[in-house]
Amino acid sequence: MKQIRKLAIAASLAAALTGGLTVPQAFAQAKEQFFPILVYRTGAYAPNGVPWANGFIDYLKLTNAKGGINGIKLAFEECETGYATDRGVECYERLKGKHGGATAVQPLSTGITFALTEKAPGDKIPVITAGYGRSESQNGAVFGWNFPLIGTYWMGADVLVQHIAKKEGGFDKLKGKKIALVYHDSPYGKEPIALLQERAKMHGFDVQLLPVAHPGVEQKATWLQIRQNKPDYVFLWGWGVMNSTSIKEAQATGYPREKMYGVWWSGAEPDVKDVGEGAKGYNALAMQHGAEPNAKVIKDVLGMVHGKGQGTGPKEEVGQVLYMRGLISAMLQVEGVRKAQERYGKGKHITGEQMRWGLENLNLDQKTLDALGFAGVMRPVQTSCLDHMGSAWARVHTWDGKKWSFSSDWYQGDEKVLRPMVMLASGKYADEKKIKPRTPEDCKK
Amino acid sequence: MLYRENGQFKTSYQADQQIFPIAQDRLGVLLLIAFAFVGVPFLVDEYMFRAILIPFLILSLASLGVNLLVGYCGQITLGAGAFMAVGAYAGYNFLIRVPDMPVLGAILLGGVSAAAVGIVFGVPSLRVRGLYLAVATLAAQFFWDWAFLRIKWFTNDSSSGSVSVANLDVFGVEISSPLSKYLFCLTVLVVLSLAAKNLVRATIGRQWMAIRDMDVAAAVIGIRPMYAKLTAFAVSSFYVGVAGALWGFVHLGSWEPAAFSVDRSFQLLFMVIIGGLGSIMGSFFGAAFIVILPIFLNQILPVFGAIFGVEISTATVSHFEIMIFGSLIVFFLIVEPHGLARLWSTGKEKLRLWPFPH
Amino acid sequence: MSGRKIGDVILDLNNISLSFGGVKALQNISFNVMEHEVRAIIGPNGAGKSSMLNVINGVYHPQEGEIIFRGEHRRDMDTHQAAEQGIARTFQNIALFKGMSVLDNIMTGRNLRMKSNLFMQALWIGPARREELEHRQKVEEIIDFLEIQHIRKTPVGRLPYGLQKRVDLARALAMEPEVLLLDEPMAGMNVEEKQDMCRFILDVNDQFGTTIVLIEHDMGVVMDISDRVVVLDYGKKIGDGVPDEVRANPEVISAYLGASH
Amino acid sequence: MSFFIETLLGGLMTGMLYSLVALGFVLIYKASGVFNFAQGAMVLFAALAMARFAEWIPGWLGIESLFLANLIAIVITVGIMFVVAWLVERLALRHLVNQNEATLLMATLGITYVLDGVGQTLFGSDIYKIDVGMPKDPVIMFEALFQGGVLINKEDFIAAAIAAILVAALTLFFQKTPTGRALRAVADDHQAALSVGIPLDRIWVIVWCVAGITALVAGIIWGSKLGVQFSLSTVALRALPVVILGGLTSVPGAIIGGLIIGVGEKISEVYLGPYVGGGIEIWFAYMLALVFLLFRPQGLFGEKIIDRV
Repeated sequence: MKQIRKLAIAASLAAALTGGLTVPQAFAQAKEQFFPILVYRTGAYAPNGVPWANGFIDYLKLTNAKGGINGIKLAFEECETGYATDRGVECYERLKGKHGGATAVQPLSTGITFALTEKAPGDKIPVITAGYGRSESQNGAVFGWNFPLIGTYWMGADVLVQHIAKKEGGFDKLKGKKIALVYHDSPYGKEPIALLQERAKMHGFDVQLLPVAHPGVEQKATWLQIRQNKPDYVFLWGWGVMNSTSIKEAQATGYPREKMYGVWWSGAEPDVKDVGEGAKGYNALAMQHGAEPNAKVIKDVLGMVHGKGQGTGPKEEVGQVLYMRGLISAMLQVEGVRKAQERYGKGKHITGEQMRWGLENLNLDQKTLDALGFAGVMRPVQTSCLDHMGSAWARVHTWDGKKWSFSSDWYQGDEKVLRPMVMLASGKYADEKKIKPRTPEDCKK
Repeated sequence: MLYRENGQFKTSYQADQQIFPIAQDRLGVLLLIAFAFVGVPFLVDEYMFRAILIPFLILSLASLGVNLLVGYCGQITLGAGAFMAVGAYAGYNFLIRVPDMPVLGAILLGGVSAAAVGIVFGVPSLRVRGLYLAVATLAAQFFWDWAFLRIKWFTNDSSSGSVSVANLDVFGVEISSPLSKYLFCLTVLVVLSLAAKNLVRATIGRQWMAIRDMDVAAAVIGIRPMYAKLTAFAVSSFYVGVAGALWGFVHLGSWEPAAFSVDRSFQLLFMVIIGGLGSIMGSFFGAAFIVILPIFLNQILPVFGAIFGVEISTATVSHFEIMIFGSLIVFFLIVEPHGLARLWSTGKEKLRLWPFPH
Repeated sequence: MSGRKIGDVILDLNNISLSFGGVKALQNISFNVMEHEVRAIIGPNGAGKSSMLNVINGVYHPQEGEIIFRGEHRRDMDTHQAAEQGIARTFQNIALFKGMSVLDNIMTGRNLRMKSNLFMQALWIGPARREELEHRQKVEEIIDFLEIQHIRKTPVGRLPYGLQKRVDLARALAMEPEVLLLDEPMAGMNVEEKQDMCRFILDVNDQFGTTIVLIEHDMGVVMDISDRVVVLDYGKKIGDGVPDEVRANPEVISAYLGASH
Repeated sequence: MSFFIETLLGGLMTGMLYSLVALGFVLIYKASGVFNFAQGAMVLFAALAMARFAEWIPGWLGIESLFLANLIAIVITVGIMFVVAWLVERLALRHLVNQNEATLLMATLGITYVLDGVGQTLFGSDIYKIDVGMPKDPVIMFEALFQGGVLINKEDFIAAAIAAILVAALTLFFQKTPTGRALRAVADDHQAALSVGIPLDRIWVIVWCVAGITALVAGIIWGSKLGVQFSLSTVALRALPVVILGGLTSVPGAIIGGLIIGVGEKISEVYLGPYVGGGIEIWFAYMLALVFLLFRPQGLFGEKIIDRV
C-alpha cells in the first residue's frame, strides 16, 4: 500500500515536471487575430473583474458575429491572473505567442501593467490600459507601447476637482476646503495623489491622505478619521470589496454619501448593490460611459450574442458599468486592428508592431461611434504618437438606490495642468531608463 | 546495478568530507548542472524561460534561504517576503544612487541589506520560539510592506510608489534576452547553493542544526544561541534578499511591494516544507512543486475538460486549481512529512540495494 | 587506579539554593569537587540531582549561593562560560541532535575550538577546510576510543538507546573537558552495556585525568567507581563522604528505604 | 473626548471580531496542538454559506419571513461546518498526529486553499449581504455629557451582545457538559485523556465544529456589517497578533487580547497614523504584540515554559 502511494507520488511528480507545461501551442493562422485576455474571476477582486471580462468577451463575440474585422475572425483565450503580478506575467508569456501572436494585451491591474511595461517593448506588443496604468504613459514618445486610452488617473482626479469646483461655484471657492482621499494602498491608489497635490497648491484646498491596506475590508480607523476631520469631500480610489466597505463605513459613521466621489473603478453596480439604499447619493466618475442598458451596441450584444445562447455572463448584467468598461476596452482594441488594417492591408493579420500604429492613429469620430452603436455612450477618440490617451472627457454619475444615472455635464481634463505633469514624469522615466524619446519624425515611420 | 558505492574507499578524511561522497552522485550532479547550462538553452522556448524557469530559479534561491533558517536552524519564519522586498528595494537604491554601481554589486548589496534587516528582526528569536516566533516575523512582513509603500525615499520619489530598472549588464554582458537572464540566475543559484552546502557541512551549519534539535544541549557545549540564530537569520536573509533583487531586477523589471506580499512568505515556507526541511535539494524540489504545479493545473484542467467534452470556465479552473493544490499539499504532508527530499533519498537508498532488497 | 593523582579543589559550591516559583529544588547545598576525582551525586527521584548539575554548568541560575570554579568566585555560571572553561556534560534523557549523524553530533563538541569565519566556511577554503580536517582527526580518535566506528554516519535518531548514551558521552569528550558532568550515564542499560560504560568512564578519568561528577542510581556502580559521594534528598544535602561513610549514614539509609518502598 | 470614546468603541468593536476569530484559533490549538490557519477561511466559508442559503431559501421553500429564512440558513450552515470539521479530521488531521508545528500549520494552509476553492465554487465570488435586520444608520447619544455627543451604531451593540452570548454559551459548554469537560481534559493532557478513554478523533471533530460555529458567528457579525466576500478570509491575518498577545492556549487571553489589539490598532491609526502617512494599523498591532512578547514570551495568559533537561 505504502509502495503504491509512493509510486503514485513519483508518477504525478514526473508528470508535473515533464508533461503539461508544453501544452500544445496552436499554430499560427493567417485568418485570425488573437486577443489574449488577462482576467480575474476569483479572489478578492473578482466582483469587479468578472463583469469587465464578460463585457470584453461579449464584444469580441459580437465582432465575430458581425463577420470579424474585414473578414478576419477574432480568436481569444482567457487566463486567470487573480490580480497577482507574477501570475499575470506568466499569463502574458503563455498567451503572447499563441495563434500567430498577441495583438495587444490588457492587464486590468496596475501591478501587472508595470511589469508588462518592461516586457512589451521587447516583444513589440502594445499594452492597452483603458482607464488605469501609469498616468505619464500618456506620453507616447517615451512610453511607446503603453496606451492608457480615454482616461488616466490624473485626468480623472482633475475632472473630480473641476466638478466640485463647479458645485462650490468656482475654483476660488475651493480655498480652505478639505478633501480626503481614501485610497487603495498600492501604486493604483497612489496615482491621483500627485495631481491632487498640484491642484491643492493652485487653489488652496487641503488634501488628506487616508490609505487603506489590501484588500480593504478593515476601514474603521479611516472613517473615524474622516469623522474627526469632517472633510468637505471624500474621494474614493478603491477596487473590489474596498469600495462597498467604504460606503458602508460612511453610512455607519454618518458621512453623507452625497459628498463622496469615487473614481471610475469605484462606481459600478457591485460596489453599491448590496448597500442598496445606504449608498443613495453616492457619486462616481463615469469614464465617459455609465451603465448603458439602452445603447445600441448592448441591443446588438443581447440580440446577436446572448440571443444565440452564447453570452458570457448573466444576461441581467449586460450593460452595467464594468461590463461596459470591458466592452469599450475591447472595442478600442478592435478598432485599433481595423485602423492598422487600413494601412497594412484589409483582411490581413496584424502584428503587434502594426497594431501600435493602429492604436496611435485611432480616429473614432462621432459618426463612427454611432455606427458602432456607441451613440450617447462616449465621445470621439483621437490618438496620436505623442498622445496615447486620445480623449480626456468624463462625467459624473450618481447611485439613486437602484441604478446609476448621470448627474453632471461632460468635463475635459485640463491640459494646462496635466501636460506639464505628464512631461515631467515621463521625462524622469526616460532618464532613468535611458530611453530616447521619439520625435514626431520617428512616428511617421 | 549502476548505482553502487561498493569499492569506493575513502583513504582520507578530505575525500570523506566531499559534498557528494558517492561517485555516481557527483557525476550526476555535475551532469545536471552541465545540462542546465548547455542543454536546456537548446530545448526550451521563451515561455519556458520567462514564465517557468526564471521564476523557478529565483524562488529556489529564496526557498534555499528560507530553508537555511527554518530547516537548518529551526526558526520558523513567515516574513521571508519582506526580506525579498528589502533585497529588491535596497538593490534598486544602490543601483540608482551610487554612481557606476554594477548590477551584480547592487544585487549583492541588496542581499547584504536584507541580511542586516534580518538580524534586527531575528532578535525576537532569542526570546520566543515556534509559532510565536512565526507570528512575530509577520511583524517584519507588514512593516516592510508598509515602509516601501509609504517612505518615498525608498522608491526614489516615484509618484506611484513602484520602481523599475532597465539596461542590466553584468561584466559587459547585457542581461535582457530570456536566455541571458536564465543563465545569469542559474549561475547565481549554483554559486550560492554551493556556498550554502559548504556552510551546512561546516561548523556553523552544525551549530544551526544543534540549536534546531536541542537548544539547551547546544548551549551546554558552548554554542552561543544568539550567534547561531542571528547568523542563520543573516545568511538566510542574504539569500532571500538576493532572490528578491533578482525577482525585481531580472524577472519583473518593475515592481511594487505587492510582489513581495505575505502570500509570497507563505509560498516560500510551503516550498521548504513540501521540499524537505534541512535539505538543499529539497529547496529545489519544493520550489519546483509550488511554482510549477499551479501553472500546470491551470493549463491541464481545460485540456482534461476538453477530453470529456466539457468546457470549463476560467473561474472554475482557478477554483479547482486551488482546491487540488491545497489537497495535494495536505496529501504530501501526510504521506511524506519530511518532504520530497526524503522521498528522493529513500528512492536512492532503494536503488543502492536494487535488485537485492535485503 | 594508577596514573592519576587527586589534586586540589577545582569546583566549590557554597550554600546553593534554587527554586522555581514556589518549588524549592535545592536548599542551601554546599560541597566541593577535587581535580581528577570521580565525584558522585546520589539521591532518590526528585532529590534535585539534575538541578545541581544544571546549576554547575549554568543552565539554571541559583537564587542564592556562590560557585567557585578554579579559584574564581561567581554568583552563577553561564552555559557558554562553563563550556569555554572546560565543563562538559551529558544528559539524563539524551539530548543529542536528532537530525544529525553521529559524526556531526560529535563534531559539534569541537565548535568552541573552530575559529574560521563564515565566509571561509562558505567558500570552503583555507583555514576553514584545514580546521575541519584537524578536528575530524580528533573526533575520530574519540570515536575509536568509544568503539563506535561502525555508526559514524548513522543519524543518531536511528540508534538504540545504549549507543545514543555513548554518542552523548563522545560529544562531551570532544570538548576535551576538565570537568565532565554525567547525568545518569547508565540509566536504562543492561548489565553488559553498564560494564562498558563504567570502563569508559574510568578510562576517561584515568587516561585524560578528567574530573568527573556523575549522577547514578545504581548503588553498586556508584560505590565501585566513585571517590566521594554526596547524597541529596528533597533538595537538601543529607550526606557527603567516601562511599563507605555514606553507606553507613543512617539518614541516607532511611531516605533510600523511604523513597524506594 | 467624545471622539476618543468613538475611537475606543470602534476599536472594541473590531477587537471583538478579532476575539471571535482568535477564539477559534485557541480552541483548536488547545485540543489538538494544531495552529489552525484555516480559521479565516472558515469564517469566510461559514459566512458565504449563511449568506447564500438565506438568499436561496425563500425561493426554494416559498418562505416569506426573513427571520425564518435566516434561521434555516444558520441551521444548514452549522450542519455544513460540522461536515467540514468531520472531513478535516477524517482526511487530514488524523493522519498528521505527532507532526511538528510547522507541518501542521502548513497543512491548515492547504485546507485554507481547499476551503477557498470550494467556497467560491459553491457560493460564488461576488459580494453578498447578510441581512439579519440590523439597524444601519448611526445615532448620536450622550449629547448632555459630551459636546457633540457620541456617535453610536446600535448594530455594534447587538453584535457585542451576540458575541457575549456565544462566549457565555461556550463557557457553559466547557464547564457543565460531559463533552466540554472531556475537551478540557484533552487540552490539559493528551495522554491522560486517552488513558481514561476519551476518543481523540471525536474530540477533534467536536472542537473543529465548535470553532466552525464561532467562525459562523464572527462571519454573521462581519457580513451583516460589511458584506461577505472572499477577502474576509484575510481577517485571520489581522487576528494573529491577538493569539500571541493573549497566549495560544488561553480563552480569556483571546478575548482580552482581541480587545487590546482592536483598540490599539484604531488608536494608533487615528492618533499616530497621520504623522507617518497612515496605514500603520496592521504592523502596529504586530509590533505591539511583538514588544509584549519580548517581556512575556508565553503571552498574556499563556503558561510559562520551563526547559527541563
